[in-house]
Order: sequence, then C-alpha cells, then structure tokens
Amino acid sequence: MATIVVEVMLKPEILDPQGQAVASALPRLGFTFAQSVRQGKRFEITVAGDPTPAQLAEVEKAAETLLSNPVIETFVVKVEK
Amino acid sequence: MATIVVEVMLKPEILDPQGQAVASALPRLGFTFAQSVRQGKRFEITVAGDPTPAQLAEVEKAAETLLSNPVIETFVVKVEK
Amino acid sequence: MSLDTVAVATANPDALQPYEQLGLKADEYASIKQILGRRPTSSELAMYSVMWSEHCSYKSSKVHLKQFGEKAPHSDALLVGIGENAGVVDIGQGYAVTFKIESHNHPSFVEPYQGAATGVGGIVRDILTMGARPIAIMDPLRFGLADAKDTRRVLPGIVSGVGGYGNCLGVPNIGGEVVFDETYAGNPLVNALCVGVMRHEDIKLAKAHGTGNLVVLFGAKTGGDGIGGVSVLASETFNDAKPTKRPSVQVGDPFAEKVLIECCLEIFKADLVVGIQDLGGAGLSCATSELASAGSGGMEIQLEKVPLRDPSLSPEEILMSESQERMCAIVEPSNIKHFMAICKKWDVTATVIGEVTDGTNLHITFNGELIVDVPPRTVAHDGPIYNRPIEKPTYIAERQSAKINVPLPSSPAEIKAAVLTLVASPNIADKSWVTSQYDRYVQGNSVLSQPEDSGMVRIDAKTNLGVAISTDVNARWAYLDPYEGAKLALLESCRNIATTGAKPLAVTNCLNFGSPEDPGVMWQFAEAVRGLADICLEMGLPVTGGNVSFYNQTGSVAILPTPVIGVLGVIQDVRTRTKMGLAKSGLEIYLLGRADANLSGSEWAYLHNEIGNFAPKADVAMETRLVNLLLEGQPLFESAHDISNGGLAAALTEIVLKNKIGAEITIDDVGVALMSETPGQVLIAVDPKSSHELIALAETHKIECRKIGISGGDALTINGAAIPLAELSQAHTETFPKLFG
Amino acid sequence: MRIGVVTFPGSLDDHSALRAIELAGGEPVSLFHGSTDLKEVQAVVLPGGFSYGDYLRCGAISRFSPIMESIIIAAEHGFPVLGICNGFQILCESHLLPGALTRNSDLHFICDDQKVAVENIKTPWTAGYTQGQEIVIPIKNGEGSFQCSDETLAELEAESRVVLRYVGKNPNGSRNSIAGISNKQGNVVGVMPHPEQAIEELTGPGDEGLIFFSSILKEMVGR
Ligand SMILES: Nc1ncnc2c1ncn2[C@@H]1O[C@H](COP(=O)(O)OP(=O)(O)O)[C@@H](O)[C@H]1O
Ligand SMILES: [Mg+2]
Repeated sequence: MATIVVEVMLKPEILDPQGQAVASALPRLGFTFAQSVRQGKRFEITVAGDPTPAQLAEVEKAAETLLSNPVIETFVVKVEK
Repeated sequence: MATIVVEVMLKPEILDPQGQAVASALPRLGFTFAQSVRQGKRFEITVAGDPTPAQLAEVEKAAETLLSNPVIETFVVKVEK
Repeated sequence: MSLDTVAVATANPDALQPYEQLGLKADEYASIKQILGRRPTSSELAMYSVMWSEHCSYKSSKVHLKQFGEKAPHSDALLVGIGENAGVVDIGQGYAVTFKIESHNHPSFVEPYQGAATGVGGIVRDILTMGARPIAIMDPLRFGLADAKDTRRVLPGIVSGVGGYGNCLGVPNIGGEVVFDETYAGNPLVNALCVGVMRHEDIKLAKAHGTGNLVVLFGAKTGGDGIGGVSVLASETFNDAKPTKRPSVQVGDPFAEKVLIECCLEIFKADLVVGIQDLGGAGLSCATSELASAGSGGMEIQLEKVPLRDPSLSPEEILMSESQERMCAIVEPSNIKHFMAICKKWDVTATVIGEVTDGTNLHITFNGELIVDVPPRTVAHDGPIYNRPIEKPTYIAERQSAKINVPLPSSPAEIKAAVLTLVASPNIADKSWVTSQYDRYVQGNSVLSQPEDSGMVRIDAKTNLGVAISTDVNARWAYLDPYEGAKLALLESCRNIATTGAKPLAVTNCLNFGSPEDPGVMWQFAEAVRGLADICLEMGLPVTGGNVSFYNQTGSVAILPTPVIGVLGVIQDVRTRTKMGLAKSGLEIYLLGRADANLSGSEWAYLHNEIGNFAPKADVAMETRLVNLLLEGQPLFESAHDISNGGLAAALTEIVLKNKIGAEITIDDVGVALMSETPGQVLIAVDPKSSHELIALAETHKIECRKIGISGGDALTINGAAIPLAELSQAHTETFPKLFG
Repeated sequence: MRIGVVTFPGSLDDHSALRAIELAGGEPVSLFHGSTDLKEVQAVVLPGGFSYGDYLRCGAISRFSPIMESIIIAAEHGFPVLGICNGFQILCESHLLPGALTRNSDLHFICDDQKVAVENIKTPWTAGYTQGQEIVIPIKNGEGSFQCSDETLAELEAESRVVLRYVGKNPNGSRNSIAGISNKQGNVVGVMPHPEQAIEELTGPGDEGLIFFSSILKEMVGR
C-alpha cells in the first residue's frame, strides 16, 4: 500500500482570496513570518501495492481532468513512502 | 526567499465528504487506481531568506492555532527551497 | 523600460500600433488619431479599444436602444433613467429603488463557477454605486440540453457560483429561471439581476465635479485580471517579446465585496462622496473616463499610486485591469480623513490616485510622465455607432408555412401519462436542486421567493411597503417572432407581478443575442427592441436600464433570441401578497383567460421536437384588464398562479404540490387546455363564499372566468385521471437530482 | 434587557438577530468585532454569515477577534451566549463548545425549511420550548455537518447537551443528527439552523424561532 499525493495550487497569477485571508490574519495574531500565503488542496490517494508507472500516468490524467481545474490551477503528483 | 509548507489533513476518524466524492467520481471516469481518497489543505507560505528555527517554531504555532483545527485535523510543517 | 508617453507619440507619429489585435477597425483607429491630432499612446490605444468595444460602447445596439428614450411613456416614478449605472424609481414613502440586470455569459462558459460568481458581484456593485443597499438577487439562466455532458460541467458550476457569491454577500436570491435548449450549448446565459433600496436623498451619480476634489480608488488591489488582449501592447510596444502571464479567468472575492458594501453604505450615510463609480468592464479606463465626462471633464490621475496585486503590470494593463471588488469615488478634500477612517474600520484599502481639475482633458501620468491626454467624452461616449445591416432571416417564412402536429391527450390514461411526462421534463421539473443552494432568507425581508410567480421583499418593516420582481421570456416565441416575443415577455412579467399582488412600475432588460454581424440576428434584435419599446409605451412602464449581450453563438448557429425582461412592481402592504400554493381543501379553483389551439413555442410541442409556426400575438388591452382584475381581486384570492411554461398542466402541478393539497379538475377541450401556453391565463383559488364576487369582477373587466375544480384530497385529478400526489411529486422532483447528483 | 449581537466582517444575519431581540421585547445592542467592549449587555448572540469569508475554516479567524476575548472570559463565568450557524462555528473554534462543523455531506450549500426537535430546554435560550417540541426553522449553510470524537459524542448525549436535533432525513451528515449543542453549564448554546429567520410568518417558514429570544429575556429577569 502506498500513498500518491496530488497537490493542487491556484496559478500564481490567479487571485487567492483564501490565502489572502490567512496572510492578513497572521500578523493580527502576532505572527510576522509570512510575506505571502497561498492556499491549495492536497489529495492523499491510497493505492494497493507500489504504484506502477502506468498507474502514475493514470493519476496524472485524473489530476488534470478531475482533481484540478486547468483553467486556474496547477498540480503536482508525488509518491509518498 | 523560501517556502514553508503546511499540510493540513482531517484526522482519519473524521468523515471526509470531499475525499469521498472524489473517490466515487474516479471510477465513473474510468480511473480504478484509488482504494481511498482524503482531501486536505496545503498552505504555501513565502518567507524572506532561509527559515530560522525560531521562525519554524512560529509556523508550528500558527499551524496549530490558526491553520488547523486540532479537534478534527492534523498538520505537518515542511520547508521547500 | 521605455514608456510610450504623449511626447513619444508626438515625436514618433508613424510607429506601428497593434490596433487590430485590440479589436479596432482601421477607420476606428483613424478616428482616434483624428480626435487626438496625433497617434494615441499605447495607454490611450488600450483605453479607446476597450471603451469602443461592443461590450462597453453598445455600438451595434445604440441606434435601436434609443427607442426606449423616444417612445418612453411619461412616468412620475422615474428618478434616474437610462445612462447611469442603474435606473432608479420612486416607490413612495421616500424610498427609491434601483434595479438592473446584466449578463456574464461567456466567462461562465469558460469557468462556470467564477464566471457566474463575478457576474453576481458585478451587478451588485452597479446597484451599490447608485447609493443603495442591495436587497435581492435573481438569476435567469439558460443551458444546453439537460442531459448533455457539458451541461453537467456548466450547470452545477454556475449554480454554485451564483450561490457561492450571493450567499457570502448576504443578499437573498428570490428568483430566476433555469431553461434548457440545445442552442445554449457552448453559450450558456448567466443573467443576474439585483435590486437595491435607498432614501431619495441618498441617490449617488457617477460624476466628477469640483476642481480639487480627490479621486479615490478603494477596495481590492489591482491584478492582471481581464486584460488578456491588452498584453499585446506590452510585447509590441516594448521589444522584449516575452509576454507576461496574465490570468485567463477573473476570480471573485465575495468577502471583499461584502465589506466593500458595508464600507460604502457607511460612507454614503456620512455623505462623503461627490460622485462614485464601480469598476467593472474596462476597469479604471471606464471609471475615470465616465466620471470625468459626466462631470466637467478635467481629471488628473497618477497611475503609479494604484495599489497592485501584481507588481509586473504595465501602465496599459493597470488601466485595463478588470480586477473585481473595486470602486472609485470623488471626495472633497475636507472629507478625505473621515472617508479613510471608514475604509480603515472595514479594512478596505483606499488610495488617493488623483484629482478633479478645471481642464477639459483626462490626464494620466505614470511616475510623472504624461501617458494619457484625452477628452474623456471621446473615450466614454463618442465611440463608433453602427447601423448594421438587417435582414429578415429565411427561417421565419419556413416556420410560418410549417404544419405542426403534436398529439394531445384526451383519455384519462393519456392525460395522466402526458402530465407526468411534461412535469418531469427538465424545463418544467422542480428547480429546488438549484434554488436550495441559494440563501433566500438572509436580511429577513423575503416575503416571496422561488417557486412563486415573483420574488417579493419587504422594504419597510413598519409600513410593510414592498417590491416584487419577476424576470421572463419564452425565447421560442422570440425565435418565431422577436417583436411579439419581447412583448409577450414583458406581459408575462407584469402578470407575474400582479398575480402576487403588486403593481408593475418599471422595466429592465437583458438582451441576449447571437452575432450582430449576422443580418438575421440583427433583425431579431431590432424587432425585439421595437417590440419592447412599443409594449412599454402601451403599458406606461419606463425602461430604466439594461444590458446587451451579443456574440452568443457557436459557428453560424446563434442562440434563440433571448430578451430577458425584468419587471419591478410595488405592493403597499406585503402582508396582503398572494401565494401560489393551494392553501386548504374546499377552495374553488377558477381559470381566468382561455387557451387556444396554437401550441407553437410550448413545452409540449418542444417535447415532440416541434417549435411551431406563429407565436401568439400580444393582447395588450386584455392583459391590462387582467392585471387590473388581479390587483382589484387580490383580497378575494386564497391563492393565485400564472400559467406560462408548461401550460395549465404544469400550473396545476405546482399549486397542488406546494402544500401537498390535491385538486379535482374538470375542463373541456382538455388536451388544449392542459398543454397550450396561450398568454393571459391565471389560476385563482377562492373560498366558495367569494366566488360570485370573483365572477362579477371578471365580468367587469371582461375577462373570461370559469370554475374548473375544487381543492382537496391527495391526488391531482383531471377529467377522471387521478394522479396521486406522491407520484406527481416524484416525477416533478427527481429530474434534477438524477441529472446533476 | 440588553442583548448584544456581534458584527464580524462578513456577518450577514446580524440585523435579523437584532430584530428578533426587538420583536421578543428586548433591547438589541450592536457590538463590533474590533472592540473588547460588551457595552453592558446581559447576553450575546453570535450571528450567522460568512465571517472573513469563511475562507480558512468557518469561524477560524473571527475566533481571534478582540470581542471574542471578552466573550470567552464572560462565557466561562456563566454569561449566556448563543451562536447561530457561523456563530456556532465560531464557538467551536473558540473551544467554548466541543466538536466542529464540517462540509455538508452532499458538498452543497443547503437552504431549506428544516424540522428540528428541541431536546434540551434547560438552557436559557430554549427554556420557553416544551421538551421534545418540534419546530420548523431555516437551515442555510455549506458547512453544517457536526463532527466530534466518539467520547465527545457519548458525553454530549449522556449529559443531555444536544439542544436541537434534525427530525427526519439528516440533511448534512451531522453525527447523531445533531443540529445544536450546549456547553456543560448550559449557558453557551450553538445551533446550525436559524431561529432568527423564523420570527414572523411573513418572512420565514413560521415564527417558532422567536422563542429562543423570548426565552433568554424571561430567564434574565430572574437573575
Ligand atoms: N437593453 C437595454 N435596455 C435599456 N438600457 C440599456 C440596455 N442596454 C444597455 N442599457 C443602458 O445603457 C447604459 C450603458 O451604460 P454602461 O455603463 O456601458 O452599462 P454597463 O454598466 O452595463 O456596462 C446603461 O445605463 C444601461 O442601463
Ligand atoms: Mg456600470
């Protein structure tokens, strides 16, 4: 069993109201480390056994069609453990 | 400039309707790889320069108090170059 | 990086400019040169190109729209007419109401959620700009076939976008439409209507008056949204060919808009602005040129002061950016501190970016260099005007000679089957899958909302004054006959308003059509506008504003001509409103009006792949009498429901399912009676004690009035065909969940 | 009787809550999130809405506002607090109430007339109802699914702290169909449905929500 992770983020040029809300809340709570914050999604997909290249290609396709909206988002596929 | 990433996931025992919706949409689209899917959040925080240990401790604190809700979520802090 | 300044433009008169890529014709470019006496700078070119676009300049529609002024009926209620961000009408007791409908069609096809969301955001800002608190939203929507794959992408996205933005804003959604037709595949229509209310003295206009007054930009920071086309300037003018990344989609931030609303309302209350304009299409170019040209003309803007979300924006792009949730106000210097304090309270970014001058031109500088020097009127109002070729399309004659053959039910078994089929069809089916995603309760004043005939909101909790709004059009009638179709749409809207107990007062419209470069489409448009102007004059209702959306077509196939008409009505006491659902057993059910055998444009014909030949003719005299009857008879009515899409069959289904109280109906010529959509019919339920009064009233107003049944039981029974409510309800309600999950 | 209603940036149902208090016969007092001043109110309502856009998690940012500092301290000393919808979410985020509100199981915003049973009439906000009374009030939220650990759930049930429970179909996947809960002492109550939108027949599904507001006024007279 392994976990394939798909990370989906808004393209950098797209407005991210959620990230903005966090970025402006942080200093109000005394946290000053952030120059900017972007918020995205993380999908953890459990697959049986070690992911095969074919499976990973499938995940890429799923990430492109279902998990992300290519009009406004980008994604990365990673295998964990 | 570096990016600190905070990954927030629902605790395994908490119902995740979004992950479930993805899990049941995948086979409808012909994707059969997933045994289960969980959906979480990913925050990319841009900081000036290399993050110091003090800064990372701050981020941990922010993750615990603001970015996640410990009642239902867990989080991980990572540094990405 | 070298700036294309006025000095540079003067020194290099022959530099090549990408005017065609920006959508300008050669003669349009030439006339800009003539206006300025030189070639435009790239910033000026950007401004002219977008302000002279179809969307902003109404260049193809203007010659037709002017009928709304020429044929305008006299109206004491009209406080602000066409030309401002939205029209304003007087509803009495010192209240003024502003309302307008706009389209956001194409962006909603590209990215349904954000397209619809920013459409709602835009119309709400238009209403806010007038000085009003937004109090209600409606969303007339059109989609391709319900079971088409792309509709499954587009519809849920649009619905959650409308809801996502409106719900977060706290403006109740009280009505709209969901209509399917194959011509809308690839061209979904997202029209959004907003209503706002204010006191008469609080009306604000988009005018920049008073030398020395400050120009303040406030709200969200400016990003690269909506400037796709203009990026060409950056690469053409400066030779470093690398085009920067610009968003293809605008993202809405409803929270930013919510605080902007509260911030503006507090600013209005303190009377701190001389003029105000929202930033919508064409962004700062539009706001500054419109404010200046409506005022004395002179304005000076320091563009580098504009707060940016994306620091890489060029001056041309800053001018063009259509970033959402921004406003531009003219503020006297003595009020600026107070203004800024209110912005700070609401955490709204506000920046003085310039001032009103005593000159005649709009001057825009960037780090001290003059990049724009134009008479603002030439940008905002003196755009090109086209008298586009018009030609009656050949399909009209083809349709008119077509024989249509639609089977009509007559036996009980046929009646039951026909009703169940009809009410399950996507156009007639229950829409609560859509409407339950919209907050209809927020603000606490929603008296009526979907699925009632009109939405109704209380304006004053003490006096119970209220307004009702309805939007309508049967686009198939508009297709068969755009002139009659537009008239019928307005009449239907009026009937809906009157059915709930309100008196029609004013009109807005959103004219959705195909390409104006197609003479046939232009004919449809011209006919629809002529029809609307005529009917408004005949009904004595002013058009207070509206919107035109062209180019809704795929290849050479245009959408059905879709002139969505919104009518606003006033009700003195909202407690007297009439609902549609049968309230109890034992009520007598009457039918006002009578169906004829013309099924053209009806849903029943559509289900048999027929569209028909002739649209019904609008009978203004009869409809006026009907409206008067409805308003006078209101105290008698236990319930009332207009008959439109789906005819009597759909209307009966709706009134029995609302409160799950059945009815026993007997009617002659049952097939036509059930399925024809002949305008001018209304279902009324009255207590038997009041029936003679109703009949007498109908006689007075010369409206046909027949008793067709009685309420009660747990079935809808029509001429012996008993349809259990549970079965009827299942057919009516399961369509949307099945289609869209 | 002064009852406060807090306006956070993005609050939407604050005006309706103020009006409900007035209709019930109380003196509504508007409170602003940016101040710690409770203006001598005797109870406070955290209204519905989308404070801070609900962007991070519903209520997550509002919870840190200055007014909440005062409310948290007061609530721990028995001060009555009612959180409605977003207000309930803020109370959970503040840990004044256990559990959390998460995405509705069908992932849609739901606006509907909802039947709920009042299962705890010992709170100052529900004392005017009868035990088990079924009322219809609107729900309108996207994240109203109540979730908590098994222990918390057992504790809530054992201590009869479930204030409202959905009747009929569970609309959003809430555990045990929970629509509202209270803290141990009962002074802090959070409900997902909107009693303040059911205060008159004309504009709501009915007027059965008004009793929340008349209850608190009656309870406070006794103190
Ligand atoms: N179909 C129409 N009927 C009446 N008025 C219209 C119509 N289309 C546009 N208008 C009016 O013309 C004016 C156009 O101004 P503009 O500021 O360009 O509108 P918008 O805010 O929609 O871009 C507005 O007052 C608008 O109400
Ligand atoms: Mg406008």
